[in-house]
Amino acid sequence: MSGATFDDMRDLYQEVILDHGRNPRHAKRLDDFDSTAKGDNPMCGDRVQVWLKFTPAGAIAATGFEARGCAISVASADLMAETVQGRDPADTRALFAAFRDMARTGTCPACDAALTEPMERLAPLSGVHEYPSRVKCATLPWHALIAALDGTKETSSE
Amino acid sequence: MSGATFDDMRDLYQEVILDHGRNPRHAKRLDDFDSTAKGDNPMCGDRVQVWLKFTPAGAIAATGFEARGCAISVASADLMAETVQGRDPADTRALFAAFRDMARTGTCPACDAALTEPMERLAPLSGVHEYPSRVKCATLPWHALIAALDGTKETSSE
Amino acid sequence: MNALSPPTFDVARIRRDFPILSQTIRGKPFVFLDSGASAQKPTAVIDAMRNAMETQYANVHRGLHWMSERTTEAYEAARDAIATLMNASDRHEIVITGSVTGSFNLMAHSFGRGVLKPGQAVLISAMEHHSNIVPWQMLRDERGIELRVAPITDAGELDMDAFEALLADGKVGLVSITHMSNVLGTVTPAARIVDLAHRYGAKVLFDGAQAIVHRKVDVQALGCDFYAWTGHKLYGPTGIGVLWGRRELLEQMPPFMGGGDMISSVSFEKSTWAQVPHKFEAGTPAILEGIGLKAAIDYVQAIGYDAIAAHEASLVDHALARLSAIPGLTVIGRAQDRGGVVSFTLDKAHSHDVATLLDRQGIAVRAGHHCAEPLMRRLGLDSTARATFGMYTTREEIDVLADTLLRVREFFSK
Amino acid sequence: MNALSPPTFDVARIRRDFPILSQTIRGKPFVFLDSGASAQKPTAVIDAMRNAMETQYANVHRGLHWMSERTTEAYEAARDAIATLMNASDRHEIVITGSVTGSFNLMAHSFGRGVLKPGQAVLISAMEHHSNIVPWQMLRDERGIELRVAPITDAGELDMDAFEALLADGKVGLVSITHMSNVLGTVTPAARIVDLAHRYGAKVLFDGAQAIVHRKVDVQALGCDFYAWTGHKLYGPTGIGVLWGRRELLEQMPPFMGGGDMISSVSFEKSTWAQVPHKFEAGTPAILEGIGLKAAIDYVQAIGYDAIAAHEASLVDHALARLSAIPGLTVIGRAQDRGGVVSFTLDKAHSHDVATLLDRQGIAVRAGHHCAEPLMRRLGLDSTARATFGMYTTREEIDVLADTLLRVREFFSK
Ligand SMILES: Cc1ncc(COP(=O)(O)O)c(C=O)c1O
Ligand SMILES: Cc1ncc(COP(=O)(O)O)c(C=O)c1O
Repeated sequence: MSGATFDDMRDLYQEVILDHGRNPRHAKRLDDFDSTAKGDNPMCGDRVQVWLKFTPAGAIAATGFEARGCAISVASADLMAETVQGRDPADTRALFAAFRDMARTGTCPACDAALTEPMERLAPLSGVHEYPSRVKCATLPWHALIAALDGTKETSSE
Repeated sequence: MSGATFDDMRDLYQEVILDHGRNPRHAKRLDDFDSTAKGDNPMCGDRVQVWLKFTPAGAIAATGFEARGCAISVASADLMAETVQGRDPADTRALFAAFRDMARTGTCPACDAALTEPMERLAPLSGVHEYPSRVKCATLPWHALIAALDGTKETSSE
Repeated sequence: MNALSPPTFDVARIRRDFPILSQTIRGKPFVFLDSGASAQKPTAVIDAMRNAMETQYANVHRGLHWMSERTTEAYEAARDAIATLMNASDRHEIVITGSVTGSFNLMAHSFGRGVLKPGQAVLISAMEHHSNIVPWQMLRDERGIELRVAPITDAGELDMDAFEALLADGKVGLVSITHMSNVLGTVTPAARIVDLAHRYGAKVLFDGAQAIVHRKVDVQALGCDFYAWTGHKLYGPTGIGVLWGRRELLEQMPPFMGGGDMISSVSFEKSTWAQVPHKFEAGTPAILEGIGLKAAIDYVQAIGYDAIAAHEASLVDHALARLSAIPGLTVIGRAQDRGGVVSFTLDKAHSHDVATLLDRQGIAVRAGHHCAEPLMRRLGLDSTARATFGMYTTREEIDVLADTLLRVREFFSK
Repeated sequence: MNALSPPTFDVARIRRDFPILSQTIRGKPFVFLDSGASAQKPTAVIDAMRNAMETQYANVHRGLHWMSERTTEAYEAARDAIATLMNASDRHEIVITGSVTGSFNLMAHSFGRGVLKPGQAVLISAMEHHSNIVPWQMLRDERGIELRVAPITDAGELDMDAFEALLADGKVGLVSITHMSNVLGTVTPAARIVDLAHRYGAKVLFDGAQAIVHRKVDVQALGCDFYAWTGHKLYGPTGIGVLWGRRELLEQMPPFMGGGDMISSVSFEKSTWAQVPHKFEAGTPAILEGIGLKAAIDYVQAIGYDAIAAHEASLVDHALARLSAIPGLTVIGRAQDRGGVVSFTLDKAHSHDVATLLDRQGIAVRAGHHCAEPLMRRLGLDSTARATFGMYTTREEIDVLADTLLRVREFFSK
């Protein structure tokens, strides 16, 4: 078993993921928030809660989260929090749709110019499409985020 | 398809079986009886009832039956009624055990001299062993007979 | 060979896909006319199951590793194939069970005990298979839900006036009725049944165990609420059955069996259920059977229901013509709309003797009550002999059956 | 290769009987350490099922023709093989179900609703699989039968004092408990459990899903009342499970599912049930699965439980030694008596990440709650990674696992 074998893993566990997984920047409960929702993946035990603060215009001013789960889900939550900053709900939903496509297929057929920049930030997670059972780890925080936008309190990705 | 093909069937449907199946001699309810029992094969719908009259010494004086079923079960009931005539219960049980062996295997390992004569009468039914699902057709009347000897009212061969 | 079958339907080619058909039985070519009890399996099914066990197998759903993921995909592809086969609008409406009997028991427990209320009634017909009778009897005896039985006509068709009358008081919560009788071959008028039932507020569950083998089942076109069938009669493996139900109804129903895979979370105090259909699928599912059933469905779809139905219709016509010409033979069931099932009795011979004599000539038919005792009683019979046809059945096999039956009758008439 | 295994145990030869093991996964040799979820199938099983479908198949029990009779014999031979395997005194004590989950649900319905009385209790343990929890919860919530949970020690063994205390009031009618934990590997002290339970008037049902894979199960020696297991973990097909029960108890129990084959006679007013075990076997059974399971049992018996148990014991010793030496790795469960299951956590990596990294190297382990959420909670964990061994597992595979885990830890420690 040569050291090289672990380079194979970099398709999924890129440096940025390991880093955000280990040291998430947004992994905190917001004391001052407008909406919050929980997400639960009962199949694997991953759990996440997301808090949102909106600007007066209704865009996302701040995102905080608490996650119990694997490196993929924590990194995904953290990259998500970073990327949705300043976006309005419609944009955020479009971004989620694009992200979900990427997580499932490795590509983003619907990505237009507006999505190029944010999707580049999320691109390190694209490797997850090779591991279908891990796709939900990456999308779970997004489900919670959308639930918070919708005003739904709980969501589950089974 | 030549006429010869039906000679194959003679292994099971010997002339004596066709004859007893068509014109059973003992197919009647006894008006004067000491014991009766019903037998039921729910899997195929065969039904038989047996009536017994005993001698003062306890041997079988007369047997009558009513059967709803196939040629094998009717012929078996009729041959049984003929063969058990005059036998005491212990003999009859021994005969049943030997008959059941023959119906299942085609041979009668336990047949001693005392059983030679009655088993020869029942031998036309030995072909049934080649058709396992039909074995119960042949043994059902015997189950009813033994139940009548035992004083049990109903029996079922499943 | 068969003028009525479409030219593309080549029964000789199909037979080559079923290795078992080239056997000899008791020294005679195997004439298998018992597909209604269980159908034979094409090489495609045999290979799919073998191939899974040889190259791609692990437990499904919870595995994070490659083998588990691939096996999950292969197994879940069965659900998609079933949904497409039945034209379900949503793959989550496909519940995989152990057999159609399992589907009926699920319905009796989950819909019967969870949705129906005491005082309501379940309406079945006089020509049901035991698996669509006994679960409802058990429900009746346990929960005080009435069991009503719609009569049939002497031709073996559902008596539609009586059927409507039994619905009239609005107490019937569920009509559970065969889509095709396994004894009479009768195809029931599904659209009218659904229409009447819905008019009086009842849901409709069809027993499609026989029907789906012989014709295209489109649950959206039928308009019914539930539809159940079993894999082994559709050229698939044993150990797998199907229940399709409308999603909103499935969601109202409590689970039937408890265990792994059907839960969302478990604590000793309280457990919560997974979403449909998993709520109804406790434990390790029939993985290999799902893979086999998918192959069977693909095979049936490749041949096409139109071709299969036309071929079988021509077989039935031929069988009815040939058998009716046999003196002393009575065909049981004379419905207008019928599938590839022909039951009959012979005046001089009990049906068990008939079956054994046929078997001696290599011809497999079934004899007995066909798990439909109440129907037998209605017909005044203890048993019938029954020949049932599959897509691989030939006109020549029916000729062999008819010729042999003539001789059987002769044999018993002497 | 393995000094502790008996010399007759040739793992290389055994591996040749399992074609799937020679696959490569993501370009690496396949190291399958997930047999506890479902085992791979030997050629003997694959061939038995294929052979049945190619040469000898029809529906069973009611057919009067040759194919049906031969298939019935082949299927019923599975019941004999199961009876012999478990040393049951009577083949009628073997009930064939769809899975061990099916067996538990049968017990919860039939024994739980038919024999237990409200006010009585069922006693399980803190280390049960969901399939031995949820059916009892459903029974509790529906019928007011109490559910008691015997705690485990920190080593992962049953707390026998607490177990006895929970029996003491005599209300427990059934102890339903694992014979071997699928998470901790713990083998429970069956003889003492039976002894105590019987002393306080409770019957005992063992969940043998894991145990019977690893050691000889003799129900007469164990003295228990019921024993349940599942075919796919014993190298057999999916879609089939087993419930053994004492005949006099099975006879007291009402049927669970209704349908064909489980009846003695049916009328709309009243049906009567077949004798055991058929009373519990509604509908067309898992025919092909029975034939496959029989082949699996024959295969296991030919290798011999002594040899299998010795081989697996040496694998467990080796695994515990190698894994314990990995810094930051915690083995979960330290029972004295244990089988071929090793769960663990790594300090720097979540078990899902561990499983994915191992998978990338061709190593299949399971990660999650293993359908034992309450046990996870007891252990203060969300999930573990779990390596499980079959008769085909090698010492070298465990070395590959340990070496790779060292690298995984390194990878996540940077
Ligand atoms: C101890 C134990 N009990 C029960 C089960 C459930 O088995 P199945 O899913 O085959 O019903 C399993 C395996 O998943 C198990 O390991
Ligand atoms: C109409 C009908 N319903 C139900 C069944 C029961 O099917 P299974 O035994 O596969 O559960 C059958 C076949 O036996 C059938 O023909």
